[in-house]
Amino acid sequence: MEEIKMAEKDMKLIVNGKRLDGRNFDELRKIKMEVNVLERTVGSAYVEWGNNKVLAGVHGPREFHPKFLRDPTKAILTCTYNMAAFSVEDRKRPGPDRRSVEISKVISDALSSVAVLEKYPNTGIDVFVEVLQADAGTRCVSIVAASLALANSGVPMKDLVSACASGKIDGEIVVDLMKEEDNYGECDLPVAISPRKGDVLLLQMDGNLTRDEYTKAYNMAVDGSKKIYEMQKKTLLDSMVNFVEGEQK
Amino acid sequence: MEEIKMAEKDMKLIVNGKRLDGRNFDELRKIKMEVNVLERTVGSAYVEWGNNKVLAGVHGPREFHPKFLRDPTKAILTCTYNMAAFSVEDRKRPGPDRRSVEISKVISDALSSVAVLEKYPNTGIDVFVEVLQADAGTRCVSIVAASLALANSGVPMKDLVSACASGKIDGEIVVDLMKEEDNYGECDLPVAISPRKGDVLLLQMDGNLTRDEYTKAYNMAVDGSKKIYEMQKKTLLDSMVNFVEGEQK
Amino acid sequence: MEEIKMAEKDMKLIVNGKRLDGRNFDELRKIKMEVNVLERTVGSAYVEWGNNKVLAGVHGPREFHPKFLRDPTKAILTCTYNMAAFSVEDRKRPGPDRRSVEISKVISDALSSVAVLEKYPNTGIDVFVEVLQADAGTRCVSIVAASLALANSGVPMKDLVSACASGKIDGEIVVDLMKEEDNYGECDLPVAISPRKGDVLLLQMDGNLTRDEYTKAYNMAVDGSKKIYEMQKKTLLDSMVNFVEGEQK
Amino acid sequence: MNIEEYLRKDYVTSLMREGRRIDNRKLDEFREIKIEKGYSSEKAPGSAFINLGDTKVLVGISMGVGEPYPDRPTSGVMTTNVELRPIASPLFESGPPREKAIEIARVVDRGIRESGAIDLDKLYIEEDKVWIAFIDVHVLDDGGNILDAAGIGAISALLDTRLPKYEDGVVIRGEWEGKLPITCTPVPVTNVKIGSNLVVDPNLDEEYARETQLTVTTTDVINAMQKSGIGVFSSEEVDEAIETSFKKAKEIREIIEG
Amino acid sequence: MNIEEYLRKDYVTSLMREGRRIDNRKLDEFREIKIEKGYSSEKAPGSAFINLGDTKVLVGISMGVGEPYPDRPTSGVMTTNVELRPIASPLFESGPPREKAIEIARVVDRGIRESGAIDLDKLYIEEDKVWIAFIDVHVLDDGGNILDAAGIGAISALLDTRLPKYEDGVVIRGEWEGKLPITCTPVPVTNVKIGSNLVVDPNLDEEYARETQLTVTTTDVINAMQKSGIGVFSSEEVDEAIETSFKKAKEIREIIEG
Amino acid sequence: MNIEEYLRKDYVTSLMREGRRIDNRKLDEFREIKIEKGYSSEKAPGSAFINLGDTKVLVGISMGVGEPYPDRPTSGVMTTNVELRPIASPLFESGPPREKAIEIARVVDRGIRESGAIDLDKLYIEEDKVWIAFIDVHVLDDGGNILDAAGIGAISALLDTRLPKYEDGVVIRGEWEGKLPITCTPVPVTNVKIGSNLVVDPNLDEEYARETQLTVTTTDVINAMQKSGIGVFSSEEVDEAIETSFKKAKEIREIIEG
Repeated sequence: MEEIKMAEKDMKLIVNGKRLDGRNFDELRKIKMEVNVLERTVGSAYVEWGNNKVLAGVHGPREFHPKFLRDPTKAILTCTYNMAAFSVEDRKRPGPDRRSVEISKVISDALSSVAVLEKYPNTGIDVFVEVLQADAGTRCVSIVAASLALANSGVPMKDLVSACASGKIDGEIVVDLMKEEDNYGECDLPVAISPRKGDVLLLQMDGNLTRDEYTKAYNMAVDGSKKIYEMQKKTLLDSMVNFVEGEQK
Repeated sequence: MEEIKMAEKDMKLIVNGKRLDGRNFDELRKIKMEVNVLERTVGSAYVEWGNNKVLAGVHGPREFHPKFLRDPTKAILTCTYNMAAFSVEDRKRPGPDRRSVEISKVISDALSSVAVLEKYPNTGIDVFVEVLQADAGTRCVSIVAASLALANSGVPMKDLVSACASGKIDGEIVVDLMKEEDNYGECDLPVAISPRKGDVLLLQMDGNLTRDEYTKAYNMAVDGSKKIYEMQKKTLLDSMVNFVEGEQK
Repeated sequence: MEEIKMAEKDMKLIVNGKRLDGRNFDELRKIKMEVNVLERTVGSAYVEWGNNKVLAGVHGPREFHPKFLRDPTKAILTCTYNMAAFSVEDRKRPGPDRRSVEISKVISDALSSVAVLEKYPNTGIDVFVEVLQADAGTRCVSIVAASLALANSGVPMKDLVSACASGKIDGEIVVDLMKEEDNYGECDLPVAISPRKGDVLLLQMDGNLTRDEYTKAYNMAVDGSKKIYEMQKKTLLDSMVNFVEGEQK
Repeated sequence: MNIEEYLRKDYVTSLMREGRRIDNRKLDEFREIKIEKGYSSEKAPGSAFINLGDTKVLVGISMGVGEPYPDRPTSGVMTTNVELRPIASPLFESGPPREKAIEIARVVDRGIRESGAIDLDKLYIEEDKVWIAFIDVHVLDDGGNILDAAGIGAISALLDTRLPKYEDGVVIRGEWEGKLPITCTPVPVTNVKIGSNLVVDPNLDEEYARETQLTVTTTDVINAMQKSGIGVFSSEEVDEAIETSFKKAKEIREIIEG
Repeated sequence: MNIEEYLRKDYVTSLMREGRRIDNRKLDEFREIKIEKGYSSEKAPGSAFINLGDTKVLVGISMGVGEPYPDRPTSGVMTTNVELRPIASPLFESGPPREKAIEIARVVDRGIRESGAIDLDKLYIEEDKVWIAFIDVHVLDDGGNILDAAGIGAISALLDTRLPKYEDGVVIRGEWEGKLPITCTPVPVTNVKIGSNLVVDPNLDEEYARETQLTVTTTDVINAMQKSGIGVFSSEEVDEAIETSFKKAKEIREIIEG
Repeated sequence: MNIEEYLRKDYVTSLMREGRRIDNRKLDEFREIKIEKGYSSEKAPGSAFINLGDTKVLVGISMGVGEPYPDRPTSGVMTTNVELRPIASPLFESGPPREKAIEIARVVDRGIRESGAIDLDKLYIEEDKVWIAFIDVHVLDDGGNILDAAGIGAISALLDTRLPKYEDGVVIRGEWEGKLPITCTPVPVTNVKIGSNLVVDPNLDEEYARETQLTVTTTDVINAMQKSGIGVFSSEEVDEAIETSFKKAKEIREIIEG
C-alpha cells in the first residue's frame, strides 16, 4: 500500500468547475526537467512534476550477466524503478515490492520498443529510476525521466517516450491526476507514446470507464504526452547548447 | 502447521469395528489413476486417493545447472513436492517450507533408487509434484503419482515405486489413514517399496509402536502397496492400449 | 538487539575501588587458549575469556567462487562471525544480522592486514568464528581466536593479531569490560594491534570519551593486547612442543 | 529463441499474412473453455479448474480473518497470487514469483477489484476484523494465454465460493454462512498483435510470433487494461482490441455464469 | 567424489567384505561418547557438548514465552533447528539451512516430540502464554554420524535444562523455577548399509562407502524411523536395524542419564 | 582494479609524495558542502540533500509509532538504513544492503545514538507506544567519501524534522507538533591514509589510492570511531586523525547548523 487513504469517501474533487489545486480539466501540473545531472552515469535526468521528484540514470551498454541469458542479436534493456523509503508519507520498506516489479517491467517494455538495441548485441543497458518524492503519476514521471536519461546517454532511439495519465474524478475526465484525485477518483489511465508516430508504448487502466469515456480520456492523455514531448525536446536541446557553450569557454 | 487440529482429544476413531468412513482395518480409500494428463511434460500422472488430488509431471533429461554440480556418471533426479495454497483448510503460504523440503528429499531418494540414471550422464531429471487437495497420506500419493509420471516419461526404471501408509488408531493397526485418523491417531508409517523385489525405498515413522505392532503395521503397508502396484500397472497398460488405439485411428 | 538490558540505570559498577567481579581497573578476565582443536579444518583455535567461549577454524586456501571475483595477485580472506542461537540469554535467530556482518568485515580487514595473502593468488581463505557463549567483548575474543587459527593453519603471517577492549564505567577508564559494564558503561573501545610493530589493525569506539580519556583508554587496551600476545605466543609454542612430542611417541 | 521456436514463429506469421491461424480458428475465436467449479471443494471454500484449449489453470479461494486496511475499516480485503508452477512448462523455473507471474496477478487482481466484483463491504465481521479473500491461481499447463485462463478461473472460483461460519472469534471449518457476495463478472480478453492482425486467445505457437499484447477486462464498462511486452500499437488497434474484448467477454461470461 | 574419496570408499567396502571396519570396531559398536552437560550454562538454560568419536556437536536450549498452537491451547511448544556450520567441514557452505540440515532437524524433532520426552502440558503459563523450548543444534566438527550426535545432544541438553522464573509477565533471567520436565530419553541410532552388512555410528570414511541408511529412534517403543538416501533395504535388514537400535539405545541412554 | 584505476591510483600516490592532492586541496580541506534541508518536505517530516563535491546523498526521516525496547520502556527508537543505489555508481549492484552499506549505516548510527543527538526520552507517547525515527540514507552519486556525506546528511535531516501530531491513537499526516528534539550535532570525519599522509574527504581517485581509513565522529567529545579496510595505522596517525576530526567537525557543524 503506497499510502494510507483517508476515509472521506465523499470528498468533492471538483468545485466550481476547478480541481482542488485550481487546475482546469486539461491542465498539467508544473513540470521541470533537466538532463546530465549525475557524474557516474552515462546519461541522467531529473524531473519535477507537481510534487513528484524523480531521478533517472543509465549504466551501460556493459557486459550482461549471467552469460547464458545474453542476447546475441541485441542489448537487453532493464529498468529498475525504486521508491525511496521517505518518498511517501507512510514509510515504504526499502527493496522491491510487487508494484515496483510491475512498473519496472512496463517501463522496460516501453523503452525497449524505441531504443535501437540491435546496435549493442550481448550487452545490458540498465536504467535506474529513483522516486525521491511521490505524489501520484510516478510511472509517467519515471518513464519521461528514463527516456530523457536514455537519450542523454547517447543510445540511439527511434523516438523519445512521452507519457501522461488521465482519469475520471467526480464523473469528469481530467488529465494528470494529483494524489487526492488518484486516491478518491474513479479511474487512472497512464499512457506512453512515441510522439512522432503516435504509437502506444504503455497503456494501463484501472477503475471504470465507458467506451466513450475511454476515448475522451485516451485523447486527453495523448494531448498531455505531446506537451511533455515539447518540454523533453527543449530540455535535450538546451543541454546540447549548454554543452557546446561549455566547450567553448 | 499443515492444518489446525481440533481440540477433541478423546474422539473415537473406531466404532463397532469400523473406521469413521466405514472402512475395514485393511481397506484402502478409493483410488483413481491416470497418466499422460499434461501437454508440456515428457511424462505426467494424476492420482485421486480418498480426498487427495495430486498431479505429477517430469521435465528432462535436460541440461543440469549449475555446471560444476553435474554428475558425469549419471543424471541427477530432483523431485519438488509442492502444496497449493488452497489444498488445505487453513491456507498454506506459497513456497517451500521445511516439511515440503523433507518430503521432496525422501521422494527424490526413492525414485533415484529405481530409475536407471546412468543412461543420462551430466543431465537433470526434474519431477514436479503438485498437491491440489490434501487429506492425509500425501507423501504416499505423491510418490505413486511421481513414479507413474516417470514411467510415462520413458526414463527406464528397474521397477515401479508403490507406496502406502499404515498406522495405529484407538490401539488398532490399520492401513491408509485419512485426515481425522492422522490427526488423532497414535502413529503414521508410510512405506514405499519396489514391488517386484520387495525392497524398501522409503520408510518413515512417527508416533509409538511396539516391536510387534511395527511388524503388523509394516506388513499392512506393504500389502497396501501391492494393491497400489496392481492399479499402477493397469493404468500404464491402459494408457499404452489407448495410445496404440489412438494411433490406429 | 543482542540482549535485553535491565532498566537499572543507576547501577553502581565500581564499589570500593573494585569492579563488580572484583577486578582492578587494569585487570583482564580469566583467559584460556588452545589451538588445533578441530579435525576438519587446516587450523583451529578455542578461546575462553571470562564467560565468552569462542571457536575459530580455517578452510583453505581453496578455489574461490565466483570465478570473476578472484584476485590474480592474492588470496581473498573472508571471516564469518556467527553467534550460536543460545550464546546469549535471549535467543538470537540463526543467520547473519547487521551486527555480525559488520564484525565479520572488521575482522576480515584486520587479518588481511597481516596475512601474506600474495602467496596464494586466485584462492580464498575462509576463517569461521563461532561464538558459543557471549559475555561482552566477543569481537576481541573472536579476533584473537581467528588469529590463532590462522597461525595454526600455516598461512604465513607478518605478525599475530592481538586484541583487547577498554572502556569507561562510572567515569573511570578500565580494561576488558564484562557484560554488565558493557551494558551500563559509557564507552567501549575495542583495539586490535600487530604486537611487534604496534600497528593498529582494528579500532572502533562508541560512547563518549574526551581527548585525554581516549589516550588513557587506548593505552590500556594496547597494554591488554600485549598480555594477550604473550598468551597467544605461549599457546602456539606449546602446541608445537606437543606436536613434536606426539610425533616422537 | 531456438531454431524450432523460430520456425514455428515464422510459420504462424506467414499464415497470418493470409489471415489464417495455425489451428484454423477465426481471429476473434477462443479455444474451447471448460470450467469445473468446486474442483477442490473438500478443502477450499471456492475453486475452479479451467481448461482453455490445452492450457490448464486451477484457482482456489481461501477465506481468512484479519485486520482491515486502516483507511477502510469496514471493508473486507482481497489479494491475488499467481504461481507459474514449473510443472506447467519446461521454461518456468522454481522459486519465488517472478516478473511475469506478478504482472499476471496484478492484472487479474485489478479486473476483480476495480469492477467491485467482490462486495467487500459485506465482508465486515466486527471491529478490526474482516474477511480476507485469498485468490490463488495455480498454473498447471501452459498452452498459451494463461492470463485469460487465470482471470476466467479467478472469477469462476469466486462465484463458487462459500463464506465460512464465524462464531465466538473462531472460523468453523466445513460449515457455511452462505455464498461469497459477488456483484458482477469481469472477464479479461487478451489481444495479441501478429503482423498487421490482432487475434484473441493466442496458443503457444502464436505467443512465439506475438509482437505485443493488450489485455482489456470488462464488465459493462472497462475496468482494467494492460499493454504488455515490447512493441507498439496504433490507437486504432487499441480501439479494435477494446471492441473485440467487450464482445468476447460477453460470450465468455455466459459460459462462466451458465 | 574425488579420487581420494573413491579410494577410501573402496577400502572401507573391501574391509567390510571380511566383516571388518576401518577403525576395527565391531559392526554394532559406537565410537566413544563424551557428554558435557551445562557447557553454555552461563547464558543458556540447558546445553550439552557431545563428542561422538571426533564428531563434535553443541546443543543449546533457549526458553521463550509465546502463544500456544490454537488446537492445543494449554500445551507448550518445542522447535528444533540444526545448523551445519561451515567450520565443521570444508564441504558445508554458509547460508540458510539446507536439505540435509532440515532432514536431520526433523528426525531429531520427531524422536523427542513423539516420545513425549518434554512434558508439554506442564509448560502452560496462563491464557495464550506457554513456554517455547528452542532446541538449537550447532554442528562444529563433522566426523560422521552427526544425526545421532545431534539426537544424543538434544536430549542431553534437555535433561540439563532449567525452567526460568516468570513473574508479572516477565522472564527473570538467571533465576530458575526448577528443571524442565522430561519424561523419557529417546535415542536415535543410525544404521548404514555397506555391501551386505549393517553397521552403526558410521565415521566419515564409512559414510563415503554407505549405500543407504536407516535411523530408528526408540524409548521403550519405536518413536521415529527415517530411511535416508538413495538405495534400498530388504525388510529383513530393516528388522535387524530395529533390533540393533533398541539394544544400542539402551546402552547410550545409560551414558546420557548417568 | 583495471588499468585505468591503477594509473589514477599511481598518479594520486605520486602527487601525494609531494604533499599535493589531485584537485589541489590542502590535506585537511573538504570539498564544497551544500546542504538543502527540506528537499522532500511535501512527504517526509525531515530531509536534506547533500552535495559533498560531486557526491550526492539524500537523507529522509520518517516518523512512525511503535513499541519501545523492553529495557527502555519510556524512550523512543531510532534506526539507520543506508541504500547504495545502483544509480550512484556502475560498481554498485542492485539488491539487499551489503557489507559496505551496513558498515556505513552502523557508523552513522553510532555517532547519532552515542552522542544522544536525538532526545529519545522526549519521544515517549504512552504505555507501549513511542516514536520511531527512521533515518534513510539514499546515496545517489558516489564521488567519494559517502560515509561523511551520509553522516552530515543524517544530522542535517534530523535538524529539519518536524514531529507529526498524534491524536487518539492516530498519526495526523501533514500536521505537526513541533520540531524533533535534537541536542547536539555529531559530525563524522573520515581520514584516509595515502603513503605517509593523512587526508580528509577523499574523492573517488583518492579512494583508489587509499591504504586504509579512520572515521572519527565528534561533538565536544569523541562519540564514535571506526577504522575500516585492510591496512594499518600507527598510534600517532590515529592521534593526528582525531585532532583533525575535531577541527574539521567544528567547521562543518557551522555549515550544518547555519
